[in-house]
Amino acid sequence: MIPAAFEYEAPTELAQAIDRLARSGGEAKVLAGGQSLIPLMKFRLAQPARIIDLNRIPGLAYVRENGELRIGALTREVDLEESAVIRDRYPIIADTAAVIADPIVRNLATVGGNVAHADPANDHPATLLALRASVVARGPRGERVIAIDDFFVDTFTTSLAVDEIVTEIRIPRAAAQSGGAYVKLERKVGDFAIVGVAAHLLLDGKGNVTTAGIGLTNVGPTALRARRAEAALVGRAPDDRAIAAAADAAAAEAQPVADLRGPVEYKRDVVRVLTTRALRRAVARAKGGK
Amino acid sequence: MHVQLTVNGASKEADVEPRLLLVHLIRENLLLTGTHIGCDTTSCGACVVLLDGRPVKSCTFFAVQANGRAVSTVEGLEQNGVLHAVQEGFTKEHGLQCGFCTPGMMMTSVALLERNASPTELQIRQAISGNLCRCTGYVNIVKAIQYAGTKLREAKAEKQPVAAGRA
Amino acid sequence: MAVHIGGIGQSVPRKEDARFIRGRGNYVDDVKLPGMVYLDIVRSPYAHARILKIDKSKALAIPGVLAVITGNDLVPLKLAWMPTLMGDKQMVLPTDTVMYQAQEVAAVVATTRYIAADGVAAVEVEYEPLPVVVDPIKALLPDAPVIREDREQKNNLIWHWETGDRAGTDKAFSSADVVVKQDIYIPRIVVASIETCGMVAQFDKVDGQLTVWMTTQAPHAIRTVIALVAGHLGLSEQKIRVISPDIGGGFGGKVPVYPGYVLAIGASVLTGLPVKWIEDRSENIQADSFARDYHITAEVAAKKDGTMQALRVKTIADHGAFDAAANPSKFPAGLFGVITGSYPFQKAFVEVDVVYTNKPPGGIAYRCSFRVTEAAFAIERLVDILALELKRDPAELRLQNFIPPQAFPYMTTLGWEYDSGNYAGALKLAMDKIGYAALRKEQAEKRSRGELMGIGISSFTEIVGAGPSKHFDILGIKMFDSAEIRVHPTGKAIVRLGVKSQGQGHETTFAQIVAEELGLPVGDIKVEEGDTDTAPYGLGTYASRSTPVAGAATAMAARKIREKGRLIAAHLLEASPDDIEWKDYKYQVKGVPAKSKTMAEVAFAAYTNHPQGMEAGLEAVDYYDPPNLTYPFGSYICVVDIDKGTGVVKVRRFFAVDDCGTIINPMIVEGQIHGGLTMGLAPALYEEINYDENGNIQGGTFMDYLLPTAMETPNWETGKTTTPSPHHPIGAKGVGESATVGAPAAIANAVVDALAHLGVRHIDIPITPWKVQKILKENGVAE
Amino acid sequence: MHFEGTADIGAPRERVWAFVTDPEKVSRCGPDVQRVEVIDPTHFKVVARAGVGPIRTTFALDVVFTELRAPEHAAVRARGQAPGSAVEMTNTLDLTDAAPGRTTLRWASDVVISGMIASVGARLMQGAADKVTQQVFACIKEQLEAPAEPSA
Repeated sequence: MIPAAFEYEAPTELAQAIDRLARSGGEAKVLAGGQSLIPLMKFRLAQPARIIDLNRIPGLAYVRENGELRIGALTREVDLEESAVIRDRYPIIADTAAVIADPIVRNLATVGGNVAHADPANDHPATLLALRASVVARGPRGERVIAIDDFFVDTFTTSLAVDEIVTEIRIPRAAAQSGGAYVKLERKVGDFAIVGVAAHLLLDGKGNVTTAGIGLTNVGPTALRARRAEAALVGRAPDDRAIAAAADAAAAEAQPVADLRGPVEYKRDVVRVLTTRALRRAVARAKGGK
Repeated sequence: MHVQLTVNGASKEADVEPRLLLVHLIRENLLLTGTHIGCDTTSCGACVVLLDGRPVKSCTFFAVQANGRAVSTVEGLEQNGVLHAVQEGFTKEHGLQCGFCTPGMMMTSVALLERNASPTELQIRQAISGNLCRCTGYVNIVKAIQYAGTKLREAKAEKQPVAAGRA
Repeated sequence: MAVHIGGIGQSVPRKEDARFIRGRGNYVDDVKLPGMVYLDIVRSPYAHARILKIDKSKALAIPGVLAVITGNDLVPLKLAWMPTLMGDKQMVLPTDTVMYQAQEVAAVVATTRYIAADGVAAVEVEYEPLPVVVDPIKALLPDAPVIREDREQKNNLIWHWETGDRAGTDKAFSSADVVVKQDIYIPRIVVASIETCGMVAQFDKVDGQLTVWMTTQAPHAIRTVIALVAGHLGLSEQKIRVISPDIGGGFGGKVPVYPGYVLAIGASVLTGLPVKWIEDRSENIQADSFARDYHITAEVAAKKDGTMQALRVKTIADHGAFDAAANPSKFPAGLFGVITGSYPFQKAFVEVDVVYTNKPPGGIAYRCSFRVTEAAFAIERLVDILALELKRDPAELRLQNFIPPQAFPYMTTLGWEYDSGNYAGALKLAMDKIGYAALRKEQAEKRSRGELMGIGISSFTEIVGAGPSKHFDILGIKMFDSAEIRVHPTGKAIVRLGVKSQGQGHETTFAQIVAEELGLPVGDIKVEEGDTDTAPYGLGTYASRSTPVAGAATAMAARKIREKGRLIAAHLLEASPDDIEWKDYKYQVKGVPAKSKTMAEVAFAAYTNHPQGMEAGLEAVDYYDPPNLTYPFGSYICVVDIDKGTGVVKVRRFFAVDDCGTIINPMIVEGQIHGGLTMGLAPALYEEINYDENGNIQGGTFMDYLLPTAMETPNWETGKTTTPSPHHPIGAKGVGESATVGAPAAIANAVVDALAHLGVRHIDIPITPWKVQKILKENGVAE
Repeated sequence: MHFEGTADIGAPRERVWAFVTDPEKVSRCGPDVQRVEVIDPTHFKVVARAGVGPIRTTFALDVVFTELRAPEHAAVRARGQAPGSAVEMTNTLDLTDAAPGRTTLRWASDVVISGMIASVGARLMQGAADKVTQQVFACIKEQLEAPAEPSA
């Protein structure tokens, strides 16, 4: 499988990349990790006229926690998996990074690419929905911060303008008594999710849920936020009953379609099961467990 | 486009189309045919090489992206006629049959052991889960990596007293 | 001594590893010739369509595109069709109709791989879609569209085959105490060796010599096929050289002749340039020969006490659009007749209806002898279903029924003479090693807590080593195999064989046979295969036939040398040949061990000091015609745990006891078993090729065709018993495929066992999480 | 894949009919149309790019009106190829008067995609085809409701 020909540029400054993108009339694609884009190009299902390679732009790969957690868009998945801050304070993100594709792919795949590609089967979107993250984008008109709820528009479609580039992911600082987990079911290692569920909880002093975030992978045209499931938890103790109610709600909110990863009813049920498991782990983590 | 890169320690240059995949640069331009191609979908890992020390699938990377960077392939593992511990492990433990997945599998193993000299069986299995083998059932590949890990640890242990003495 | 020379029974390190671990293997895609051009293939998006027009102009306008070849271009060369091994014919390129998705429609030849791919994208084809039939059962209905309009017979039935005693079997069933019956579908899968198929073809217009480097398991047969198919173009057999270099896994997928090969040769003949064609993975999965695709209905009749009496099997086999399986002429359904398995059925009747559909052709093996996995899976599933029906432990029921060791050689009711076996020995060893009784106890405890754990057994009998020439041929060529040994003056040797390794380690194991027979160190013996200009004629490596047939030829050739050597030794030792014996790997004067000669000394004499009247030299050729097939066997026990929330099946343990007769290299045999088990796991839980109603392949890449990774694959545990084959010169039976044959039933049986208390009798493979979870939901036991 | 829908269009039935049966006009509502070649009033060829996000492929379509019953019913068959793939669409259009000056357009579309796109992009096909179909009919409505065309 051989990609169609294209023009290639590797700008060394972000402004330059944005400028090139803006001048390309929608016929250019930015290249980050390339682990989704290049296979599409090899099948000639994507034939961009121009590739703008972001990998020569310094300063786009980092994990920093100052006030909030900031992850540079070019941060590789492997670096998320291995980051001490992520592992200790945001284990839900480590959970997520560790199940994306396979370990070799994760050496190149980037968090920004995973989000901007907006594949409903990608894993970060659900987690970022659960965490109430925001996406920082830069374009010719400057920088804008897009709430994650406003970011995913449709399959492969985001609210980014054609001349905007994702530069950073921002995640609210991990509060005390908060915890989250991402649980994915796949047909085999390296596969896209049959279903993935991200759950994040903030508990109050009494152990009741004050904020709940639940994101679902690959059961809709985009990653979905299971709002009714979240609502089923808020103000309540995250006990078996509340978790079961939330899991049922998430299953009802999911919009799976039948495909090689199973029939609709199965997927819906797996949403329920994985929501239960993710919430249990989130509760344990919020209460100080691993 | 003109690219310059270091391959197995030696500087190489080539004029390439932007769409040329790194694996084709390695195989067809540089004639290092130990790196193989087994799929179209970044699934099999037969094409794994090290890019600045990290294993990547060279079928999912453009040659132009490698400009100025260091690539290591299976041909660079043996140094001065001495096999790398991973190469030795694969043959001692019968970790290969048809040999087609072997170079990619070994490059992944080399990178694993450089980061973690004492991986558990689970860590080994996770590390090679992006490399498919159709012949061996992986059991002996796991043993081969364990063999190499032991050998590398022993070599390091032998070296360290000397280094300490110098210090 | 055997240790010292590396003879039979030693885990000699593999000679071939030296190049593979250095990246110095030489696979077809590594062959690069001066002036070489590249071929790529335009394939049909439709499963059935009439071709209205093929427009080459845009492709030909691309600089670097040298030619676009269509079916009409092949007509004058009489190459548009080629014969199959099954008496059918197959399109190389269509002239008017495509019959399955991904079928070859045109070939583009260009100066680079990249330009060839651009050319493929630029060829414009107009199609008129035709009705599609993907279900072989529907294809047999009277109103089904006829797929092969080129045939005189205007329906989709290819042939019907049956074996056994229909009336006697029916009678046994009508009077049986117990009958169990099960529909079993064994889905279409592909071997997907990590190296895809490919060829470099080099035709020299001046001397008419064609040299091809080709991913083939059977180079000699291919040479003959080329000569037969393209002889009219002046390609005569002495001018055809087929080189099968290092092969990156075969498993049966590199036996057939694919259109791509013919096109590469044709393109080289047309352009006079060397042409390389290498398949993409998606082409490999979507268009190469498939395996299985058997719709089986099987029934067992038994007495109340569990004695199995009769077996009745009806099968509908989907062979795709052309009958291009690779079975011996007399056995169109392969060796499916081994379906009576390890049990002494008194009566059996088996019939197979083979059907055309709008799917790729095939019906080859998937690391198994001809249709044996289908047989082993069906019978081993049926035994478990019978055990459920009779509320018997499946191990106990097997032990009650096995053909006893003293009954061998045993003639089955379907006419196969099993050479040797000790089935109870293997099963008891497996039960002992895995702790069967303790596992059953654990299962009962877990079940009482609502946890789902299953234990599955498979006690299979394999049938390999095709085959005796009175019964076995392919295209009329008898299924012998060959070895040629030359011992050089300094006591080193070269062995050349008609088979071809694809990872099995022939360079090592065949050297070990010679080492054992001639007393030469294994390191002094070079093994060469895969070049038709130098190797003796043979049928190739598939169906686990290398050791049973070529291994025997090697031993026999070595024995011819040893016999000549005896005369030379007698001459050197000034003794009568009758007084010379071969002992401790050398020639000795009987009763006088001090008077001896090594093979190296004899070899030197063969060129320097041989007896008057004797021909100089020390070499021999043997074409071995096996007196019978060999019947390896084994018993496997699998333990699974089931996740009640997701339906995911996890193979926790798997113990495999194999008996392949005499073992040449235990390390290699164990490796073969590990690999075979993994290719048994794959279809049991993961791999499947489906088609939608329009004939679109579902899962045509490695993203959806799910080869197990190291994470899904358990840490296989192995054991062995050794029951040599009485008719094989060294008692070896072959092992490459046993595990693939035996494993799927053990895994399926384990999953069914975990759910048996819910009334489950059978689940078709692959046992996906959603199939399991549906059962859990229906029975109210899901999480 | 089957899709259907109803559009309430603020234009009289004759005008809607004229629009949806005019190859030039209706084909301009296809996704990213690059070329239209009218062969005769009921037969035309369109080259269009369809897809979602980065997945976009160029289809060369052969379009034929197989039924025309003015001004109430039309059936259109579009058949074409993209590299490695093929698409076959059968659409029916039924027009009824909704209110004076308004027309109800009921449409149904059966889409069969074969080849590479179906085998590699199966999990995305339904969504993409649905979206493209919706866009086509949204465009028809928009065009007809737009302020009078220069030619009108």
